[in-house]
Amino acid sequence: MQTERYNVKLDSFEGPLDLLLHLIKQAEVDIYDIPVAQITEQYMSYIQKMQALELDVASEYLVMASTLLAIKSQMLLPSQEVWDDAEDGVEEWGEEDPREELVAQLQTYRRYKAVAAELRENQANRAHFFSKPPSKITLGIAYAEEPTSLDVSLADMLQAYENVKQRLRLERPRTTTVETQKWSVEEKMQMITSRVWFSDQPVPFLELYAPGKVDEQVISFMALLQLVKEGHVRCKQGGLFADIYIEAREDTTKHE
Amino acid sequence: MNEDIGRILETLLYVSGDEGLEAARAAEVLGIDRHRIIAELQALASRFEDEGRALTILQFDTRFQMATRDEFSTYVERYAHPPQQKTLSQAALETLAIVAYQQPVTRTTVEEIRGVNADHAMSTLVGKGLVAESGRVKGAGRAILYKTTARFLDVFNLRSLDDLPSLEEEEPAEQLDLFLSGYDKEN
Amino acid sequence: MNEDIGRILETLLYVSGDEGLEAARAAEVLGIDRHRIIAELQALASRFEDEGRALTILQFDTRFQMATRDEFSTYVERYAHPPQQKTLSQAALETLAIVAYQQPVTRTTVEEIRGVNADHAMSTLVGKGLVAESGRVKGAGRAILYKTTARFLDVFNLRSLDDLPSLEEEEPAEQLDLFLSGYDKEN
Repeated sequence: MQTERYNVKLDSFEGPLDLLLHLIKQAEVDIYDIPVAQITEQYMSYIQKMQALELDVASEYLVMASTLLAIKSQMLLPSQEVWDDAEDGVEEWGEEDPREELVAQLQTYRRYKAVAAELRENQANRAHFFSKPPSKITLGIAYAEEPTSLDVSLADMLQAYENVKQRLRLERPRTTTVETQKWSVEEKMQMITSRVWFSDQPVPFLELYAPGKVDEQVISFMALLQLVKEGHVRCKQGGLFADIYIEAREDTTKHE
Repeated sequence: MNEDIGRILETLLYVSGDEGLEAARAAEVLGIDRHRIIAELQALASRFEDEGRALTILQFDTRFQMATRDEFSTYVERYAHPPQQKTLSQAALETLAIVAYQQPVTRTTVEEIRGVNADHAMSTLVGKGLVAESGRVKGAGRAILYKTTARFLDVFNLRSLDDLPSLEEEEPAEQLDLFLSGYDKEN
Repeated sequence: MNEDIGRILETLLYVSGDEGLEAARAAEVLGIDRHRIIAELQALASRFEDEGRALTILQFDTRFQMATRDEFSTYVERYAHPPQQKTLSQAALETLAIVAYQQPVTRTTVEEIRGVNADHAMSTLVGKGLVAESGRVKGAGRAILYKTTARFLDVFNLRSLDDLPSLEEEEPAEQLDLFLSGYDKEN
């Protein structure tokens, strides 16, 4: 199973939805009843593998990662204790399945993906029909008249040229290096671990966030989850919506 | 007379070749109503089928095109070595599918459905003449709207946009459908 | 079988169009003796006459050509000579702009720049006398080169080609575009 997953070309996905559909299909689970914890874990491991191979992980993948984590945490809450007071400005989700929106998104995308496959087939079939180029027609004397005047301006032509150049510019492969992300999950894990270890008291979760940098925030969150999972740190929360604090676990060795 | 209209249309179809014959243009040439021309061209196309003609007539919306039959494609390929058609990337194809069903549509909508940026895919499609701008959204952003072109129908062998495969939710057989989707393009 | 040979030959005749089908070439494609091919093509030609087909098959020595009939020539000419349009299509304008700035230039170069076929646009421009052939590329392909005409200068009110507005390189704008467009992962 594990090796099978490694065999999949990591950059062959069209985006986070495509990757998710692949994971759901591979896990042979119902799209209407996605085991979020399992799929999220596999999704994260893909992202990490992509990063380990130094593939650019587009921000869309990271945004989806945080969506998955959000759904996962919502599903952990007992459904009886659903918040129905909107006092805190917290969005109510009542009896709704937190997966609903994502499932709808996946279904829509899957439909278009299926249609795209049909279109590809159509294109291949069309290639079996051939037509000749238009015939060259020599016109009789009656038609060899003076050309009539044309109602076009130089501006029209220049605008047309601009359009072509604009199109070319969009099509040309981009060579500019775009800085996608400064941190890898591993680096963040190291950073969080040392921050926590050298602190006498639990570190507020929010302190680990670089304000305003969504990518980095997602990475921080993923790193933290990984640390919790591996048992290096522990999270504490006084109550619902209270700040989360992170502390080192005494029973583990120092993570340098 | 009726017989002659058919023969004239066949002549024009031959002359226009891969450019195809636009019904409106044929209507001008023959001095006959455009709808009548379309009916005559469709009648001619069925006659070609009934008589088992060597050639066939394809319809793309209001444009008709004389073409060889797929059963003889190997001979044509041997004779002419036609250039291989470049296939579209998966990204472009998915973008095209969304434009086809949702048109007119903005790039943002396409991006919401695919979950990824569609900048490059869209400009590829515009560059290949499969998709064209068709105005702008009213209001603040004035985002560009896109629609498919006449050429799109030709390249994907569709008589009209109504010919697009249905986009309905496939119920239990969906996994199988997806798997077999290449084969059941008939309806 | 005999029936199919006829249908394949009709297919090849159609595909070869104005160039015509050389019996020897058809013999290679079908893997059949050349004399047999000539006999089959002649039989096909008489069948076209007997059936009163819209098209006819002409023989020039060992070359056969599908052609329209004299009786419909007025329609063909009317088709080939659309009422003079006073404006140019976007495709024609783009093609004209490329020819104007890059001349002399081949159709292939224009197609590479525009990303779409320029066959029709170029013949429109030649037809309107805005562009003319100006020789051929040296070497293998010997593709036709095109340049603008005196009429082009006249229509656009230019004294000479030097009068064409110069095109500045817009490097800074491009950088900005890149900056704003975000990064796209498609190819």
